Amino acid sequence: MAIETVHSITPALAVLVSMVASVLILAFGKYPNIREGWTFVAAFIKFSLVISMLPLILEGKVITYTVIEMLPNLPIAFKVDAFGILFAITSSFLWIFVSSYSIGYMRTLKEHAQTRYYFCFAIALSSAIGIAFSANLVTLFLFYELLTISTYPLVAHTETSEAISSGRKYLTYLMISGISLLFSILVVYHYTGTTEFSFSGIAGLETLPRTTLYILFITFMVGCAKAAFMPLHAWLPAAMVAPTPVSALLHAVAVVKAGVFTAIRVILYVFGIDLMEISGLWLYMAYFVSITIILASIFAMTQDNLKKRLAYSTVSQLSYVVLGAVLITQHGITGGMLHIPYHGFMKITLFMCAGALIVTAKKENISDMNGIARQMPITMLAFTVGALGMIGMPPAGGYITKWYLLLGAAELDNMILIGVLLISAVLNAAYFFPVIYVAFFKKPDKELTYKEAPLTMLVPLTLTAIISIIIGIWPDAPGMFLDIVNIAVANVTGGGI
Amino acid sequence: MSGIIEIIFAEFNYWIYVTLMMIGFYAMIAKKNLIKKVIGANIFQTAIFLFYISLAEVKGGTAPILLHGHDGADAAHKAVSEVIYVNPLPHVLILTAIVVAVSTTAVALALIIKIYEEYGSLEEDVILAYRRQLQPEFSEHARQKQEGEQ
Amino acid sequence: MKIIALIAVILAGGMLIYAGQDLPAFGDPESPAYQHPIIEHYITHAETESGVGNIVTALLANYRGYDTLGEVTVIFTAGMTVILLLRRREI
Amino acid sequence: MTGFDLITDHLPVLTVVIPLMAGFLTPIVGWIDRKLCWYWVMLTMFAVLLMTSSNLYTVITSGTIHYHLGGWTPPIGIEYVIDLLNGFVCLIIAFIGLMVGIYSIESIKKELPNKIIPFYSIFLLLITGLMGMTITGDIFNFYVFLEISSLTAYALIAMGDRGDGVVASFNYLIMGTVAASFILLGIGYLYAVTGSLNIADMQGLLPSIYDNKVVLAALAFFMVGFSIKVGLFPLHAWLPDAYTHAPSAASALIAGLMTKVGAYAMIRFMFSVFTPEFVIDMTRMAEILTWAAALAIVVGSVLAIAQSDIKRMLAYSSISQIGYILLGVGLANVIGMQGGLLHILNHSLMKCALFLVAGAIFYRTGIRNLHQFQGLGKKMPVTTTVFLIAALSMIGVPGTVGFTSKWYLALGSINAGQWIFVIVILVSSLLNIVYFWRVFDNIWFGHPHEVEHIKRDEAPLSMLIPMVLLAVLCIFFGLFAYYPLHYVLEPLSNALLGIGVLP
Repeated sequence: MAIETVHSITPALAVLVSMVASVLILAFGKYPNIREGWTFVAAFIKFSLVISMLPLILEGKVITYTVIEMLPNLPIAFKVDAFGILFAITSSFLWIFVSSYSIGYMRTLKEHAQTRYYFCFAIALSSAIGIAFSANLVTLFLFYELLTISTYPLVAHTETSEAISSGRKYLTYLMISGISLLFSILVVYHYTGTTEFSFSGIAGLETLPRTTLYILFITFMVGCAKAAFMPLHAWLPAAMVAPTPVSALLHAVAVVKAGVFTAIRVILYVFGIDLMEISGLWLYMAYFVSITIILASIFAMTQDNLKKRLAYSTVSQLSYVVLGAVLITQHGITGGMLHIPYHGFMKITLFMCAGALIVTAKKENISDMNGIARQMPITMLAFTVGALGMIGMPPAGGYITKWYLLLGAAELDNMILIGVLLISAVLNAAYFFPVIYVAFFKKPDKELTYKEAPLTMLVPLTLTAIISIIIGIWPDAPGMFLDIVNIAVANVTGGGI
Repeated sequence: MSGIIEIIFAEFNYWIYVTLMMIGFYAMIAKKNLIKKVIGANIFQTAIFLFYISLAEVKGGTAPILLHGHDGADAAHKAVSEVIYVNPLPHVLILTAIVVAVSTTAVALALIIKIYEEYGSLEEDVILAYRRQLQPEFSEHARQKQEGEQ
Repeated sequence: MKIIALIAVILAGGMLIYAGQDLPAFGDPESPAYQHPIIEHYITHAETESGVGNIVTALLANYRGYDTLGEVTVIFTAGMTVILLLRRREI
Repeated sequence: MTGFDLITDHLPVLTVVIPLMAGFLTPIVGWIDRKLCWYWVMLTMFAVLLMTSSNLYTVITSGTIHYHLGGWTPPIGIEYVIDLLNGFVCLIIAFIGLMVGIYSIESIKKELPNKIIPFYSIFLLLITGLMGMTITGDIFNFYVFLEISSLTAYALIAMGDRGDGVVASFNYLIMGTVAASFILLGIGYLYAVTGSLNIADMQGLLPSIYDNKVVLAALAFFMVGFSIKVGLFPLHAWLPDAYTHAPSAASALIAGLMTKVGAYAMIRFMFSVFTPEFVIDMTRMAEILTWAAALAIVVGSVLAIAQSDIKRMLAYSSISQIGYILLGVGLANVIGMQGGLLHILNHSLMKCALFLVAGAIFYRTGIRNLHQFQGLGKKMPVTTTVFLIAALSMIGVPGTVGFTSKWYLALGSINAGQWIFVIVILVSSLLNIVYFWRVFDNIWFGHPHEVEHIKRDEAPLSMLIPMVLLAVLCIFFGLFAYYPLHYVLEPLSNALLGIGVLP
């Protein structure tokens, strides 16, 4: 299937927008309104730039742009394909909500160093879009590292010793994984002479000895520690000390999504479906992430801190994405890819609700939240929508991705994987329903009066909850995520839509 | 092995500068006194100069000064063809190297004077101990002690 | 420190003795250094090209005059350093 | 135009002679007016930069330049040869020299208020020494310039911290004398068996006598001598003290250049005096070098973590970085060699920037202990940003210079089949993160204990300009490494390894 390529500077501009914005944010650090204005302007411009590329992608074309030839045969280049734009749309769209939410959150709590905060936020967004549009592993690595560095000040934002040590932990995990990723890239480059992604995997890797291939795969997956696979997940709950919008950024918009995005890029676009199947790597990886799915859900049940519970939930959900990719069936991959935006919308809703609880009710622990729904009904309704989505129940979108994943596993006739998916759904319910129950049905300790979070926070979380429902009800509307995913899947499987 | 024995008897000059070099090198590293280190450095360098100079020697050669006074070009050519001169190049090199060595020694000695002013001692151990600030007043103490010995 | 010094000295000395076996013999007119064509050139042309009978002078000031410039610089530097270190007045 | 032609014909020698003469004249200029010294140095360094750029351009476009001093044909007289290797290194020397020169005006005024004249005189002579070492095609002439650069370095270091500086300088002097003596001895050995002092001539004469023990001994003495000069790991003892206690500007100059020129000399002797076959196959010296370098990389990084004085930390980091250069050289394949040579440029830029930052912080606050850096990010935002960029470079984040050289070194190691070196490089990157991140944390996140509100108090403009320029170049050459690689390093590496010939 020949794929038409279009040369355009738009992807580079989309990456650059928030870089420019970050400079402006620094320059206007003394004027909060203008500073935050820039954030908004950049968020909208970025989103429109990303969206403007969508029609071409939907026509099945690919947009490329080579920035510079950094080293001979090693360019910094962008290539927008369906999978890339899927992630880019998710990130840039959610950035608008997070920006609005950040303003409410940061101003209500009168946080310090807000200029640094918005600056780093903008850089992190650039990096996320950069990762989405990377045409090769080296460009991806560049933005991957930039993302790590720019989010470190966000994680350590409060500058307490706890925050700093969590930041260190965050950095240690991600830097070690970055080194591992670099090593893998070096190996790929050494053996194939290129690092450019290809729909059928990078040619030349299949000639590698089996052991080398396995080691390479392992170092790659260690390199994707941002995806929080189980032995390498500890940074994610630790990073919960950050302000809540940052958690939302980490979990829904940029960081962990960049991790799973990279993992899928590696699995499908570097190794390729064929090689995954021939080498048997897909099955090992599927079992490996299954362990994460189950264990993380169990860990989540034991957390009383709402944000930590959500963090473990993320660990578990991310592995769904990778599981879908390694199922290497059409349905499985669809489910996995689709889970990136879907999980993004649902998880950001949940986090924004958690943040609203912190800001308005000053409550972080689930055991303190008796009857909180009477005080904050809208917030808790939104939370319920997100939680239902996570469990995989209509109306929110989660059930669609789970359905695809189940279809994929069923196609393979693998009872273990089907079992894992079902058990994890039960476990998800087991750690989300108590929150809903506590909030709605338990008697509050003292009388609560109606008091919602400020509008800048309430509006975005309501909107994301509504969108979560919309993508659940009309998943196959033209130009929606499912459309994009279908093209991406068609690209990698080589089949028609 | 026979090569080495041959050298021992035939190449006495070689042994002289090897020995000198080792003495100088040892003094530079092992001696604690800064002046002795500088002396060691000088011995080391002198040994190298001797090595260069002995390279220049040619059996039956004379100093590389043309033997004709001011008699004119014809005489010069005659002299050149008849007399064996030693190799002039190593002399030139070593003249330069000597100057370099002297300059280095001068700088080293100037540094030593400064160090003595600062720490009141030229013993490496004492300076080191002082720098680690085990005894802040050590410098003054050491100075008095040394003056007493003199 | 003494042990390190001894080891270093023995290593260096060993290297010197090892190399000594292949060095040209003392006063050997066949040595490569003496056989190199430049020596012939210096001896025959020094006076005509430099105007001095002393070949060492000719070399020092003419053929390798640039080394001598370097040598002068070394002296200047050393002098500067000594002044810098020992002079108490502002310089 | 004739006058101009006259100058262009003599550019190779002028690059050395102009700073030399300017150095001689500095006391006179200073005697007229002390303030003129700096302008004088600027003028000289700018001229040198122009000349070295022109030289490199000529080499790239029309091949190696041979300049016969005094008009004597090479084996008779001294020859200057500028090929890609030393044209490249000379340009680095001139550029870093200019940067440090600009920077020095304020820092010297504060640190050495009554030694301005000798400082600038010696500054120019150091540049002379380094240029001469680099440019010359005659090994004895090389020795003379080596001593000029060493003496000036001793002098610069002795100007530093009271007491400590002098002791550091003396230790350096002793080690430097050992190194120089070894090198002189090696030169004598080579002279004894070839009768020549000219590098090109010697390379022609040597291959027929490679089985001669004297040649091997000469190589060994050179390697030990240069290892001391560059501070390769077991012979590094002089380096941390010297870098730490020198005046800020001198630290930047010495750290940016001295070891790099030492590394250049090592490359020159290994591959231009001797031939690659001898160094790589017959004596396996290259392989020994790689292992020593790998050791230096790891040990230097580990020791850097233990330091609390920022300049000392940077000094240990230099020990590790010099390992990168020599690792690339010792790998002796084209890719590794390119990485090593590229790292000469890269490390000069990064390390010079870092030392300048350390100096600027010291200038404003008098603090060198990095545990007292809290709040500096607000006090000196530009300076600390430069530090961030340079430090990220050292870590090897892509888009900065550190990445490109590490990429090449790692690929070179893989090509040589030495996976262990890949791991060494990656582990050292991690260690770099560890010791630089401590500084970042203090600068941006630490709370100063005494004052709550930190006033913005940036270093003077004359200090900021060179720092920012170096930081920009760190990124520029990180993104556009293609240019040095394509025009200089690729043909150069091929030529050094005997695969191609220099144009």
